[in-house]
Amino acid sequence: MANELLRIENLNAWYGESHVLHGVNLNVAEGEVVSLLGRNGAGRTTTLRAIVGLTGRRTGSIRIRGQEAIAMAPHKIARLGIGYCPEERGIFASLSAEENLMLPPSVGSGGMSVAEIYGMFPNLKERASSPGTRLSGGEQQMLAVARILRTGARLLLLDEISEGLAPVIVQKLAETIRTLKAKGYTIVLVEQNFRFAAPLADRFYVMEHGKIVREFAQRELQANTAMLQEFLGV
Amino acid sequence: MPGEIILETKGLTKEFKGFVAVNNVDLQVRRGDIHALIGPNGAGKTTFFNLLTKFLAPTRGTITYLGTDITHERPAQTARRGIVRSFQISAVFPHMTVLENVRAALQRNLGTSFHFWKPERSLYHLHDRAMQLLAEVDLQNFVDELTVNLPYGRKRALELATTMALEPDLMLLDEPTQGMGHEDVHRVTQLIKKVSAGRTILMVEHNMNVVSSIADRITVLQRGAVIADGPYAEVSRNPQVIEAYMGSADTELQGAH
Amino acid sequence: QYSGDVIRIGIITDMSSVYADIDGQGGVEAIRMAIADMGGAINGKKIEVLSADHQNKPDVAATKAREWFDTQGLDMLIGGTNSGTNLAMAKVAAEKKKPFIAVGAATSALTNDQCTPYTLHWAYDTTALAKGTGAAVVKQGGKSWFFLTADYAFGHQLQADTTKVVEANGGKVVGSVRAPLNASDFSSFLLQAQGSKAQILGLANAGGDTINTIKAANEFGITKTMKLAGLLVFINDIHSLGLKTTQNMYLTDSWYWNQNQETRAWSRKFFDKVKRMPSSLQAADYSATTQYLNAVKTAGTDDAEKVLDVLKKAKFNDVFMKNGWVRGDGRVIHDMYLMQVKTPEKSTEPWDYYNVVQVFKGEEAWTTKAESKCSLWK
Amino acid sequence: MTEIFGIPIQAFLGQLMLGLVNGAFYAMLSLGLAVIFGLLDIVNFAHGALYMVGAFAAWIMLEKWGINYWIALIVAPLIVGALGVVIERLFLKRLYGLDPLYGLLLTFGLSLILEGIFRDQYGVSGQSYPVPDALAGATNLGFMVLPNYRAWVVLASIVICLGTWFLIERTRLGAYLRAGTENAKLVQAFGVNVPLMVMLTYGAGAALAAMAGVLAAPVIQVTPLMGSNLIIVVFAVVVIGGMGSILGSVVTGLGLGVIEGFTRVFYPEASNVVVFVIMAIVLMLRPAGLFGKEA
Amino acid sequence: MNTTTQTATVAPADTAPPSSTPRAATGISPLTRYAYVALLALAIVAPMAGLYPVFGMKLLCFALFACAFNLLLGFTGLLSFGHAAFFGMAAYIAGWLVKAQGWSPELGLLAGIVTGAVLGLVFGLVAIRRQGIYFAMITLALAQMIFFVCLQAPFTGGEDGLQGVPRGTLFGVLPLTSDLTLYYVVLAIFVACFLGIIRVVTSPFGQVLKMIRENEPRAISLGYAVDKYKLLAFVLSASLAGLAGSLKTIVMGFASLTDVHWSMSGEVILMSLLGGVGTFFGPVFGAGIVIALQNMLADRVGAWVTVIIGAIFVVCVLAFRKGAVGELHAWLERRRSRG
Ligand SMILES: Nc1ncnc2c1ncn2[C@@H]1O[C@H](COP(=O)(O)OP(=O)(O)OP(=O)(O)O)[C@@H](O)[C@H]1O
Ligand SMILES: Nc1ncnc2c1ncn2[C@@H]1O[C@H](COP(=O)(O)OP(=O)(O)OP(=O)(O)O)[C@@H](O)[C@H]1O
Ligand SMILES: [Mg+2]
Ligand SMILES: [Mg+2]
Repeated sequence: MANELLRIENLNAWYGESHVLHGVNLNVAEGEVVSLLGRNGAGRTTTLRAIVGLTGRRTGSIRIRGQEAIAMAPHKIARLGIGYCPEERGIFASLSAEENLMLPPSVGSGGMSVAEIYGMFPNLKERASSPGTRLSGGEQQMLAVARILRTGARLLLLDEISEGLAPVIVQKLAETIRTLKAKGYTIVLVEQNFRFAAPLADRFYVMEHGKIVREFAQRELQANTAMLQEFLGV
Repeated sequence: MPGEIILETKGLTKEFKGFVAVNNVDLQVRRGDIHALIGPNGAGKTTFFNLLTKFLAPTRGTITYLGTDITHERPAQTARRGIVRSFQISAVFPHMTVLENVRAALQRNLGTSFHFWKPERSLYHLHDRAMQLLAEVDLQNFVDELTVNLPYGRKRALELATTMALEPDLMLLDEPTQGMGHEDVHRVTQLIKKVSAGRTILMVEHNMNVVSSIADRITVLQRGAVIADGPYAEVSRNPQVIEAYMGSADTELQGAH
Repeated sequence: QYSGDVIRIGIITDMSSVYADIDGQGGVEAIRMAIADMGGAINGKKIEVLSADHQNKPDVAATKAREWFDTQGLDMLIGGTNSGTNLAMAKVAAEKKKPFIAVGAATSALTNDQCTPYTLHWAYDTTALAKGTGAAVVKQGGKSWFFLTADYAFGHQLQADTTKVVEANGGKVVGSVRAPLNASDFSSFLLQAQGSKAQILGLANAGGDTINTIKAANEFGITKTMKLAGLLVFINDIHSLGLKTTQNMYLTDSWYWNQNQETRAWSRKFFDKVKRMPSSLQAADYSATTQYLNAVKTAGTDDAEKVLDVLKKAKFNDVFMKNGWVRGDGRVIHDMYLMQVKTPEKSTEPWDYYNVVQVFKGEEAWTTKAESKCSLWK
Repeated sequence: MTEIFGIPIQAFLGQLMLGLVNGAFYAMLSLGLAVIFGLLDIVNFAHGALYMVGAFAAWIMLEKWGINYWIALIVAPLIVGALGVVIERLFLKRLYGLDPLYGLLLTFGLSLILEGIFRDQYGVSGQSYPVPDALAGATNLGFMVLPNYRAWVVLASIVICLGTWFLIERTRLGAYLRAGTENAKLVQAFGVNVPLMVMLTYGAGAALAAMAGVLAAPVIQVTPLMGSNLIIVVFAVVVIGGMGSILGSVVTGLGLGVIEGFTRVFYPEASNVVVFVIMAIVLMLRPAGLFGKEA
Repeated sequence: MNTTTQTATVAPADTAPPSSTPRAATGISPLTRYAYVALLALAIVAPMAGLYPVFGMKLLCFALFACAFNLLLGFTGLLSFGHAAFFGMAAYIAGWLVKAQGWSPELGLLAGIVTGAVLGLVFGLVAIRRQGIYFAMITLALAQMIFFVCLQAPFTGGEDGLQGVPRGTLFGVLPLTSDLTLYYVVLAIFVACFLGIIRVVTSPFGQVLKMIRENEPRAISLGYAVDKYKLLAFVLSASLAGLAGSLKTIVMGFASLTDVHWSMSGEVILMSLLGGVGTFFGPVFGAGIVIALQNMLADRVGAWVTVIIGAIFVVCVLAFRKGAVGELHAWLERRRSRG
């Protein structure tokens, strides 16, 4: 196996009093695309948020390129080369679309150029000077993804990025992920839209009640349909 | 009577600082239909909804509901006419129980909502109806649960029950299955089908499985303007729609999800 | 003979807010000095003092007063600064039939339409201030006046009283402007005053407003063309403004520490304790306590009616006043003084601020019987 | 003589000038409030107290150590800024994510504490701060004699306001600030050191208030109550302006200063309430304020 | 007035664990009801047992004021920083009518209520369209305007205050000169208002207020004209504040600028916060503490009184946001859910 980029061991996380993650274990190798599957509320979003330090209390171990990040402040974690695209998109109303795009500081070299991004999402170019939250739902989703492609982060945590997008854009996103993978990016994909994630991911984890309950590789996909039926109703 | 035009817009237009988000839209919704509104991102679907529910004022054009011009009414007025909208994000009263959430909607038609001297007891007779509505969406076991504690899909179901409590003639649903797991998508789709009996539904939805399985009629918006309108089978073969919305890969409006 | 076997004096004043400097803790200290000078006891009965901060809230003052009378066996109450609190306390004292000595209140209502048989008004009031400054300044040559008036009852009253006196003495009021309370910037009003070309700028305001007006008047060079006459200015105000800004200003007060040997001696004792020279009110606190205790001694009891009887017949001679006496309406009659603020060069030591320009003898300073609405004095 | 609205043009221009001076203070204070509100979502009730502390700091420096005005103009804001940093670390930090009303209440409490301490130490009749020699005297502008110091106040405040505006609206740091206002956590997850930024912003807001305090010291008496008298008017300014934009608070501040100035001439009795009356009218017509974004 | 909604007994396995947020109380539990009866009994015998009646009355007036304020903050979610205006203006109007116009005390109180209501309506119309801190700042500014009006208007007596208001004879039969008689009258008014507030909160109208507090856009989309509901809540709260103010005038015999000053608005916030915002009894408790504290501090600490009040504010906000009664509720809740 290639270099291990992310290793999570026995991760527990809380929102206030409520205990959401109960000992998550997972690892991601450099250049891999990994998808987290699960029902609503299984804890996939929380796992991503815990990695970047956005939950309340968390315990266990999160190693990024071998470096322990469990006690780090979020901004330090990001600077290890992580790009996070949140489920709720997190577009800023007081910034224009373009300012939103330019907001995250670079955390690594080799990020996409603005021209490339606009090539990929022409809507954004057209609405560049519009206030961020005046964009349509889908446009905001594009912006949220585009924003972290610019920063040069090599580990991307993408939460429900195909949500609310027209089929034509969803296709385009899938292509983008393939391109990124080809360029050697590492991606953790959280998707409700199984048909979107299925062909893209090298490996899958299935979550239930804040724990990883299954793990399998792309080639085992066929063999696991029954199980997925049970867990996800797919 | 079914088939009658319940809602009609004529030349409806919304401009934002020179940017035309909704462009001269003529739309007719027939009583009893499930009418889907689709279109690429930024086509103006949400904006159009906002115009119908008065969260935005149109730049031009008129909205007629059952023959009455409602273009310049206030949001609450429109709601009282029976045009009720569910939100793209889940909208519930988190620290009220499931029952209280539905009762909140039932209470409105009682006309005692300004009666600050009446005891809460005067609302208890609404509980039967509330239970009935909750049963319709399979929430009868959660009646006394605080709403925050419900899982996402159930919250959407509750929202639907609450919306139905308002006895809407016309329900506006903005991406009702967004963010749901497959199970929930299926359940909510069936739910919509179920509650559509005797009502009219206008919905925005990107999930073509949902649209294809329940929509009677589809309108496609692009750049604020209507590019196609008609029954599913017809619209799904329209090359302009395929080009604008579907992308070239599939030749039919296949499920995006 | 003595209720509760002690003689209990209370003072309720502002200890934490706008008027804390001119009375406050210093006032309490002055009362303690008076008790100490009495030997701490009369006929073997201990003298005690209670003090409270009314925070300029009449309801706090009234509740406290009531509680002291009802539960602490208070024999006499001294009211510190702030007219509102004093009027409220006067009502309580009258209801409880105990002597109340208003020291720091400016309102002449205490001995006018709201007089009671139990209220004595000790140091000064608005009428005296108006009469003093108004008459004297005209006599000094300040014939034409412009008023800068605080826009509430106190200011209006002060302006009206002063106007009467100015006109009666042959002066003339050429204009006035009403400035709202706490209007931190007065330059605009001063510009209007300057436009009037009057000789005297009468300041019918108090506290922070007066101070800020004087400051701005200096800055805009108005003091070059007009003389200021402060109608209610205390030595602490002058102290904080400094002589450079206040020089040559006229003001009226009931007392000044640097008047003679006796006042100086007492004031230095006070200074040792408080690190500030006494204001006229603090001296009046001392005086009121002393005279009350003298009366208790004479009467041989702390019974309110008997002590008041003695007080109302007595002549007061102490560091604060000479030959003072209580008039039928409760007004304590004594001399008042018109002062002019020294120039910095003339001042020889810290707190050496005034020249006494004129003395108003006894009755001439106060309300006349004709003007009075007090039913007790008819 | 030419007249405008029945008053001589000289007097008119004179009053306009004075209005601008007061407006300059409103502008500087509402600016600091807007910056703090923007990033921390806290209505800083302690702003008036910090302004007062700034003025006192200058006075104490002069009185105790003979430090002159120009140095105080730099040092006092630094000291108060540091105090702001301490306040943020000790108290405000614990309120993030809660209802913004708690921030209002906490800073209200803080302002009572600060005011009380200064009352106890320095009494209430206040202290006098002399006009610095370089700015002493007055210039005859023809229509009025304008004290040089007041002209300086207007100039200084305009420079400060424009500088702040530029920093926030036109720089990258400003973009972080604005984004942090909406979702600090997310901005931090992008790699920006938000806690530091928030702390420094409160410090900077406090420093702005203190600078206004130093500028005010020679004009009005330095008293513990000088801030609380002003802060409510500044709140009204902020409501009228709408906190929508930095520039909005500056323009509103100056404008209201002028309007208030003219009220003092035409109808002085109302000059204390005119700002509130304007506020009521503006809110009836535009609930979000003049520059506020419609919610 | 029992509540319908007991804590969930059926929590199906697939739901999340109950959240830590306590339920907003919609009604009165039996335990609480016994506590209220006991407290009332205590209040009835207190003057016999040495409570100083004037202090007791003052406390009740402020408790009523705090309850009125809390009706708005605790049960509608609107922080008014201008309640002193209703309290103070009503105190003046009632005082003036009773003193100068010779009105009877009950008419004076009625006038106080009307004053509060009218002012509340005016404030409400201006402020209600803004939320949160804007609302707070607007009410503060409007109240400041009322302060200046009271300062300058001739009938208020400016800085001297409106003094010497007679207590009069209630309904022409019951002379109020005795402290003890008046105490029981005040107590009766207070109890009536307290029960009234509970009724308002649990009424159909109260339910709508709760919806607004929970999720305002949702309430709008259900067809409630929320501004009107908020306005009514504001007017109710202002009327009660007016009643408290005029009652205070009758009790103390005067009205003064303190009553309309913004620090009074701050005080009433402190009372609610200290006792527990959104609880019925909290404001009463908080008023008791603040009034007692003011009374005690008055003799002892001088300038430090503001510092102490400020420190209490800070500590409350940092450590006891739920207030004393709120913390008690939370503690009971925790015990119940554990037991
Ligand atoms: N901010 C929060 N506070 C408290 N509980 C939360 C919070 N966010 C999520 N939860 C709870 O944590 C659990 C896991 O949520 P999470 O968002 O990680 O699920 P998910 O697998 O991403 O599902 P979804 O498809 O809904 O996004 C859920 O039970 C949810 O109710
Ligand atoms: N308030 C506004 N100000 C400026 N532009 C706006 C505003 N609201 C919407 N727009 C623009 O109008 C267009 C239509 O937006 P709308 O939200 O209606 O799209 P939509 O069809 O709902 O898209 P999606 O499927 O992505 O949700 C978009 O380009 C958006 O940027
Ligand atoms: Mg998720
Ligand atoms: Mg949309």
